[in-house]
Amino acid sequence: MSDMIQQELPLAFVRGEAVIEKPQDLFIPPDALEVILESFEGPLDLLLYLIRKQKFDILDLPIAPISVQYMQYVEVMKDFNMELAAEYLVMAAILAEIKSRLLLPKQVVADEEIDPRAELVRRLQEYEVYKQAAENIDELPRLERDTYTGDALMPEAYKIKIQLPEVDLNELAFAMQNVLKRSEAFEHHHIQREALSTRERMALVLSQLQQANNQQLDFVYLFDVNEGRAGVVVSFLAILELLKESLIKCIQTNAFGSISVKLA
Amino acid sequence: MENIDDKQLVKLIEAAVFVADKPLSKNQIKSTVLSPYKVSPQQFNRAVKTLTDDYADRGVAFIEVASGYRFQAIDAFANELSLLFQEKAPRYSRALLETLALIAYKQPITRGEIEEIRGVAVSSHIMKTLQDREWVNVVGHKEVPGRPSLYATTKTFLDYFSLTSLAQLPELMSVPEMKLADDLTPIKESADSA
Amino acid sequence: MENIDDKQLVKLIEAAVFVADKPLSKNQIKSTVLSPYKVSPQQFNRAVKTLTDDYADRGVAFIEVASGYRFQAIDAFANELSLLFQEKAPRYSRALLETLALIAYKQPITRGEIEEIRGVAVSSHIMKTLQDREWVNVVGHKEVPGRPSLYATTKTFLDYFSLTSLAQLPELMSVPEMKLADDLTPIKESADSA
Repeated sequence: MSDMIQQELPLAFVRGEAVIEKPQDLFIPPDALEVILESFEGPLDLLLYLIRKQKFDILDLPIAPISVQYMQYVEVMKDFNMELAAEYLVMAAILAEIKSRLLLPKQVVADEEIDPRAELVRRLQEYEVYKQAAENIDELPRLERDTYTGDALMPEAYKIKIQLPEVDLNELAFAMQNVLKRSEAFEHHHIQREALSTRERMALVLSQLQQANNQQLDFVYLFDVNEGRAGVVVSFLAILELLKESLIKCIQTNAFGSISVKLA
Repeated sequence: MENIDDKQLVKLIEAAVFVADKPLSKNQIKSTVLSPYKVSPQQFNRAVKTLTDDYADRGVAFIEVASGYRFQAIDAFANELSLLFQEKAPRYSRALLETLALIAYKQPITRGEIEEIRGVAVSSHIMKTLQDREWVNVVGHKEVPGRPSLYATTKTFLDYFSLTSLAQLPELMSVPEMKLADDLTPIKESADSA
Repeated sequence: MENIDDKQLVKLIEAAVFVADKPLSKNQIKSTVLSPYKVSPQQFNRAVKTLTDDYADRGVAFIEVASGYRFQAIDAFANELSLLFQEKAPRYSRALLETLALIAYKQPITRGEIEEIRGVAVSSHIMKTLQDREWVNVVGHKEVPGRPSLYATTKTFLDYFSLTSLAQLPELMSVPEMKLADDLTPIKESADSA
């Protein structure tokens, strides 16, 4: 059917002349042709197609017939208003040049003469290698098409672990230093000399009392004789300080009886 | 619809449940991967039984949850597996470090006192972070209006910094009128004698 | 560091690789789930071998790809499994595959060199797709005018095609040595003989 239409309509215009005859070995309806032409990956691909189609060997590269066919395809592409990449025209020029050089009488000093087709043959060969490689890659089993991965759920008991930031002791000291330097700037914030040892013991006493669930503790319990006199003194000072700040209460029910301590 | 033998059926269900990103119900399995095959309910149940048994003593189990079948790593490795997806928390802010330093060096201390010294408000988030990390806890309440909490550092804090007592905190460079370092001596002694 | 017996080790690696959504390298496994344990390289390899064998005839396989170990459904069920997914597997154009092939086999390579071999311009869209898929990345710049980017394939590319290394890519076809018929004149004849 389409063959009949093709008989009547010019298939393409080559150099302004209508080509009614189909290019040799090209029995493709025009709309299909468009699709086919679009599927070529450039001039090398088209050339390879033409060579293979005619069962030529790349090494034989019969320039004359191949150039004719190539030009016919290119003209058809133009005819279909396909955006013709410049590469196709460059290739047309290359083919024309090779053809004309082949027509020149062969020089006798043929030693160093390079076959005008050599470069094109090399490019065709190289392109064919990677065209084939691409097809091979396409056939490799691949994810999403041939193989699928998946995963299993985390165990019921799984908890996400967050790696907490590391802090260096020097960073801490540095931070304190900074605070102190800055607070000096606030003159109205006069910082008093602090007896750190007492402060630490104050915290300890408070936490001991807290651990006792706010029950009262025996006064003696807050001292550790193993710490020696200095330790006892520090503890005593801490308790006095806490009393002064009304943080704890000391209770003595009878004179000279045992003293118990509890949180205020 | 073709027949599928038991062995192939087990493999197909296994593969399907594995690649699915959600549990697969019996119906979902039947209407998708098994749609080309004729599978009786008995055959299906046999396959599920086989799979469950095959994975009974492995690192993952083939289990049925409410919405279908799924693979799940066994509980025994919950701790190890949590090492796989550790998230790194961002570094601590200067505000947090200064707050911690003040609590360490001047405990027990109220939030108000910290704010007074730093000259800016201390966010609740910071106090929560420090307490979550168990570096700081509330050791009492100051008997002033509002009874603000008094904060102190913990044993965990000392352990983290490999300190045996607060006396081992680095000495601060002497700041005029503030010879904190001097005051550390009595504790040194008590620590040594302990 | 505790010891872990072979059986437990197999289960732990199995569970870890099963729950991970990406391949897990030996080092990743060692530095995470195995960090609490003392595992010799021999013991590790034994466990991997056991796992590979255990899954040799199942619906999922334990395999090694470029970036590590993973489980994957066996190829045999590709058609059935595709029924699980609404989306069809992406198809890639010849232009993209040829560009990818050139980068894979001739890396590092510039876009200009790819264009030279293919005889056509390579669209930016293709380069973008390859990079978005993380199959290809820029590994440097060629020291020629314009310092064009040099492209190479990634581990993700190998993983996608279930390869462990570039050496596993299919061999390139061999090119017959160029020996052009020295008779240049019979243009007509060669055409006729076809």
